[in-house]
Amino acid sequence: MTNEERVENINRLSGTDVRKCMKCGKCSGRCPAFKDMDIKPHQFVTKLGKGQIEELLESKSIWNCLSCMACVERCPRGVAPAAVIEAVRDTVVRMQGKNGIKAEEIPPIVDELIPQQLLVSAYRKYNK
Amino acid sequence: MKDVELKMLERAKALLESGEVARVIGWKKGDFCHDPSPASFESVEELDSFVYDYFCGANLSKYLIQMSKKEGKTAVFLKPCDSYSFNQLVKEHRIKRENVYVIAVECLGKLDIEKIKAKGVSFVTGVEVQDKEVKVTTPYGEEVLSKPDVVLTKCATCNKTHQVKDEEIILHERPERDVNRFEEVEKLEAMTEDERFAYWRAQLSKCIRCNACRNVCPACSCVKCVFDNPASGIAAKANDDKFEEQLFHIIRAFHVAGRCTDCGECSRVCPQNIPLHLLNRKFIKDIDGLYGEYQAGETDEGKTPLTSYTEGDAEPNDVFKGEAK
Amino acid sequence: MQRIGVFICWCGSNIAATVDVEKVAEVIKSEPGVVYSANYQYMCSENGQQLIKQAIKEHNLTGIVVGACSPRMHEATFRKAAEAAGLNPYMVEIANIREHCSWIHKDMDEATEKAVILVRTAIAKVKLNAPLTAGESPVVKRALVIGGGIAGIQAALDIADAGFEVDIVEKNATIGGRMAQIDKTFPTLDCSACILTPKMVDCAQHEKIDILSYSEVEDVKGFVGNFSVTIRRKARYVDETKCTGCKICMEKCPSKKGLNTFNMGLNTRPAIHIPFAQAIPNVAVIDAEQCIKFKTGKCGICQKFCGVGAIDYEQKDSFIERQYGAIVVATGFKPIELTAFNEYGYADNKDVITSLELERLMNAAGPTNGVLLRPSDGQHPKVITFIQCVGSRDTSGCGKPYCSKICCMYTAKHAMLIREKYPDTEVHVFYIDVRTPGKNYDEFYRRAVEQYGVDYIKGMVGKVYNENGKLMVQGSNLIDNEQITIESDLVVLAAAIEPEPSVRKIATLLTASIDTNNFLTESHAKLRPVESPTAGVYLAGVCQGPKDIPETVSQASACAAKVIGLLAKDKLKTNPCVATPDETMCNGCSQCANVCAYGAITYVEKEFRLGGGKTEIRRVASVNPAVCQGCGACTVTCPSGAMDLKGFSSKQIMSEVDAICKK
Amino acid sequence: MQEVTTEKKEFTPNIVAFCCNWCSYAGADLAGSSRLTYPANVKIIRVPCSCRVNPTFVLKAFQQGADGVILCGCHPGDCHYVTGNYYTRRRMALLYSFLNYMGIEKERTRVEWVSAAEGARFSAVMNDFVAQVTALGENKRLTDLRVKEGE
Repeated sequence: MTNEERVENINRLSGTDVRKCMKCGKCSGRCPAFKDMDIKPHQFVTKLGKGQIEELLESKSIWNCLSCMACVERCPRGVAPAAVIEAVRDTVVRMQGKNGIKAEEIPPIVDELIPQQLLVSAYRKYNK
Repeated sequence: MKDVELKMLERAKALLESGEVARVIGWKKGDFCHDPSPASFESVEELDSFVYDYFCGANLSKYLIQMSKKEGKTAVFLKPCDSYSFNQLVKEHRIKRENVYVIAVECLGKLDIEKIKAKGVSFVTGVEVQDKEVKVTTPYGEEVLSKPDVVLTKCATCNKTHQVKDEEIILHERPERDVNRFEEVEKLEAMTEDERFAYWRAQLSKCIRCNACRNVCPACSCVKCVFDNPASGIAAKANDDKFEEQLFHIIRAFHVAGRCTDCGECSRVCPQNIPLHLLNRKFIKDIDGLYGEYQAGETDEGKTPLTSYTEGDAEPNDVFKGEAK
Repeated sequence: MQRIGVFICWCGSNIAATVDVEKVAEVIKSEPGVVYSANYQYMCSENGQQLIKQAIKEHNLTGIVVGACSPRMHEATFRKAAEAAGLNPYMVEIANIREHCSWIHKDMDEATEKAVILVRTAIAKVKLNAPLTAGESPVVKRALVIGGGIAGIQAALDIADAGFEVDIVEKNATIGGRMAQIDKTFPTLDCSACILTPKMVDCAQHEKIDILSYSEVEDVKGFVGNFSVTIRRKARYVDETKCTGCKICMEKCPSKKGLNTFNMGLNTRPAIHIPFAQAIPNVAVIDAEQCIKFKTGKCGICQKFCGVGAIDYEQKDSFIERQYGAIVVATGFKPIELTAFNEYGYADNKDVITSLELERLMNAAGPTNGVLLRPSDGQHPKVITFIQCVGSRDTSGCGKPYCSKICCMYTAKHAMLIREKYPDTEVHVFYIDVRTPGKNYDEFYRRAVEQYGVDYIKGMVGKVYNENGKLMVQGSNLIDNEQITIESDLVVLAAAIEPEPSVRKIATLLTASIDTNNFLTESHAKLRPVESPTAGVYLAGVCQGPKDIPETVSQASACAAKVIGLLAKDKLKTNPCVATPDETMCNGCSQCANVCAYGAITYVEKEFRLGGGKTEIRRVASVNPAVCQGCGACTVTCPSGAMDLKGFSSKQIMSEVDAICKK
Repeated sequence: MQEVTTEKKEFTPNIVAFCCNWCSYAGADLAGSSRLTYPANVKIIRVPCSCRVNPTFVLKAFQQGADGVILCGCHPGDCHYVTGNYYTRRRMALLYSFLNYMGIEKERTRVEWVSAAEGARFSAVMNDFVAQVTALGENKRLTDLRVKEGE
């Protein structure tokens, strides 16, 4: 996969349009894991926009993001930084030839209010 | 029915003799027992040819547009279904109500000679109706037919009641009926688009543009019809093109939407037996469903569904939603 | 024989870049009836119009088609040009080959082909056009201003100064609006009340202005030059003609716990009250929901003490109907509700306030007499944090997608005033962008930073929470790429503004168009910014879009100029495109009158010849052309097709359909 | 070049759009001045109000070979003529339902409310409608109802 293809793939996986970002920083203003992140949530959005994904793929942040969705909840423009982080994380996992999730491991009864993405990313992270 | 006819004749005579009315609109005998036609009687003598029997299906209300303009009062015999057309015409200021004397007469459903003939019974010389049986006399003997099989299509689903009467002549009680007049419309709605198209294409291709449906319709009473008016852009030229019948019937049905009382005369007079009432009934059914039950001609005042609205009316794009398909 | 001329405009490159204008003009030459076809760079220019006029004269044209921009733009221009050349102005049709063609299509062949069809369509129509003459309708020399804020006040004063009668309808008990609540104004920092209240007094004293306070527009009928408006005068339970504004009732009223809405609910007021000291009219009003007399039937203390007998518990809403030639809408704004923004803790913390609340807290006539004390404990706040863009520029659905425009400037003003008055206070401002386009605006903002040392932080707040009585403001600092938490005593939210909700009803009554954010739409974004598309209706202030005081005042004066221009005329030309019945075909069925929103259709008995010396009398429709607005509802309702619309006749529209569908 | 010719032969529907002068026509103007594209086969006829559109105009368009007819007006409640579009709404709801009852594909007809401020919506609506009619193919039913020879 070329770099461009990867950028496109991350954009597609995240389902978010990074051009909608107005660079207000509210995502990073709220992020509870901010201190443990080498690349901050708002930077994920701007760097993806610029196609600078190498740094993102190597960042520690993808493993430190709690997928708490606070940034998604707060964003005034409907951009989803957590979805970008998850997309990068997924890309890394797949590059390692793995795909952390096993469907049967998802508990049969989950709270409907928990975002699907949280469950999925949790599996991705803890099966690393 | 004979007793009703006698009473009607008696009243017609009295009204003409006293000079209370200048004319009486009713039916007169035809060449056969099954072809009476609407007529105006201006003297007691003329009443010799008066008739009221099971073949008097014609709706007399439309004649009043012209008759009510004449000098003197006009008496008219109206069957239940005719009274709705009458009201609708009064509402549209087409009939001068004060010039008309309405006598409501009973109707237990009229017979369709075409349907009798279709049963293989020809040369009918007389009929007698007893409940659900029709005894038909012919030179070859008597035949007994089931009444529901041979009534006019418009009578098969009729449960109308008299809406206008200055007096009434009713001797027999009408049995209560529970009918769904939209059954056939529903059948068509349940078809696919392709099936419906095929159905109507087959039906309307029979149309010969004789204009009988238009001419008999009490709602189609314009001083000048759009189809006769070159300025309308849709004036009909003879054998114009292949689209014509369809255009004609769509526009005609739309023009009477909200005003059609479902009197069924269009289908009764169609020489090609096109079920034209099913076009009008689709509008009636949609109006009932979308804007609440409405019966044109129930009163002689107020707005029609197409000249009124509510702020929360259904959206045109949504009328297809919820349709099972 | 028809002699049609066709004129294709390049509109510089606006049309010519995507439509081969020369080809269009060439192809059209061979259309039946076309005797002249030309193309030119700018048809609307002096030279272009000259070209049209010349061609009309030289070629004896009976009708012309101009292929150019939208008819909403220049139809009037070309009609005038035609008229000047002796052609009836209604023998002109426009083919919209710019907005509906060149601007939306990229492929030249495709756009050119479409342009040809659009021009052909216009030719098909113009061939069926008939010369029309505009009628006249009188102008009522009186204007209505809806809303008594600074926009309404300014418009009313300007119109009245020109010598025309003006009524101001204000839904509150006093005029003054939002500006009356504001402490100081940017960028000059003069006292808001000092510049507003004299204008309020001018209104009250002006012999041409009638202030109808505590009133609402109930119904509007009619049209430009002759609106008939029903106004509800709400019961204030105080006789306006008797009350002297002595305030003894306020002193004696036992029910003093009503929220003082003028002070944004930061303190209380009696049930009977005058909203603020400089209120116009200076007349009390009773809040019936709060009043003991209305709740229990007992009390009546205010009535006992009123020296002039002004209290009238029996007063009912009354209605008056007045005629106006023009209407100015100046309904203003309100800050949005903050219920969707839990993260800022507005609902849970008394010390998280909106900017408008801060205005009252800093105002000498406010609940704290101008001393900045925080609402929770009356202490002087030492650390104040401002958060901008609260609900503005928000496309997530919680707030408003637009920029509220005034917040950057008033936040700078607040920060500056606080630092000026209380130099020991630390002031932080979280911002996304600082927007200061305006004369002396950026200088003003920079003063806040450079002279007053306000700490501007590029970033946004993610959460405000209470920890041991302190407001913890957690946000990002994007310049330093860090997350910070500021321990604050007071948090001020620059809440987005939205049009006053009552504008919706008014827009409906006036049939004025309104956008998805409830701002009224102007007729043209650049060239007709104060006119509503509905003739005779003008827009002033925030009801049209966010704006500050100087802009509002300019727009109000612009409105006034438009209104004066209208009222100065004795007669208006009416639209000649009205409905007319063909009496020979009319059934007199009344269906058309049932759908006419203007009551323009009546019926008359007419005699018609039947031939053979006979006649008959028929009931036929008759349209009053001065009242008919030309919508065409009647034409479709008419079963016989007797009713038709001039300028948009059935035949014309059908021929357009034909031209478009012709393969 | 070969490819281009085949592309040209692809079905492009002819769409007639009736737009009221005050809202939808202005909305179309705004779509234009915002350079929001929609296919060139949409052609607009200006009417004062959506309530001026007679069902016969719609039928005429189909008769003359239009593949789709769309009617645009002010949003209900915002009609420049106060009540015009309320009548339009009823008329067209009944007409379109009726045409469908006759077997005419319901996708060929549409009513949309587009305000003067909704240029983007105008463009989106037109793109969507064109796609819908393109998927449907040529209008054959309203131009020919009779059983034709050879069938």
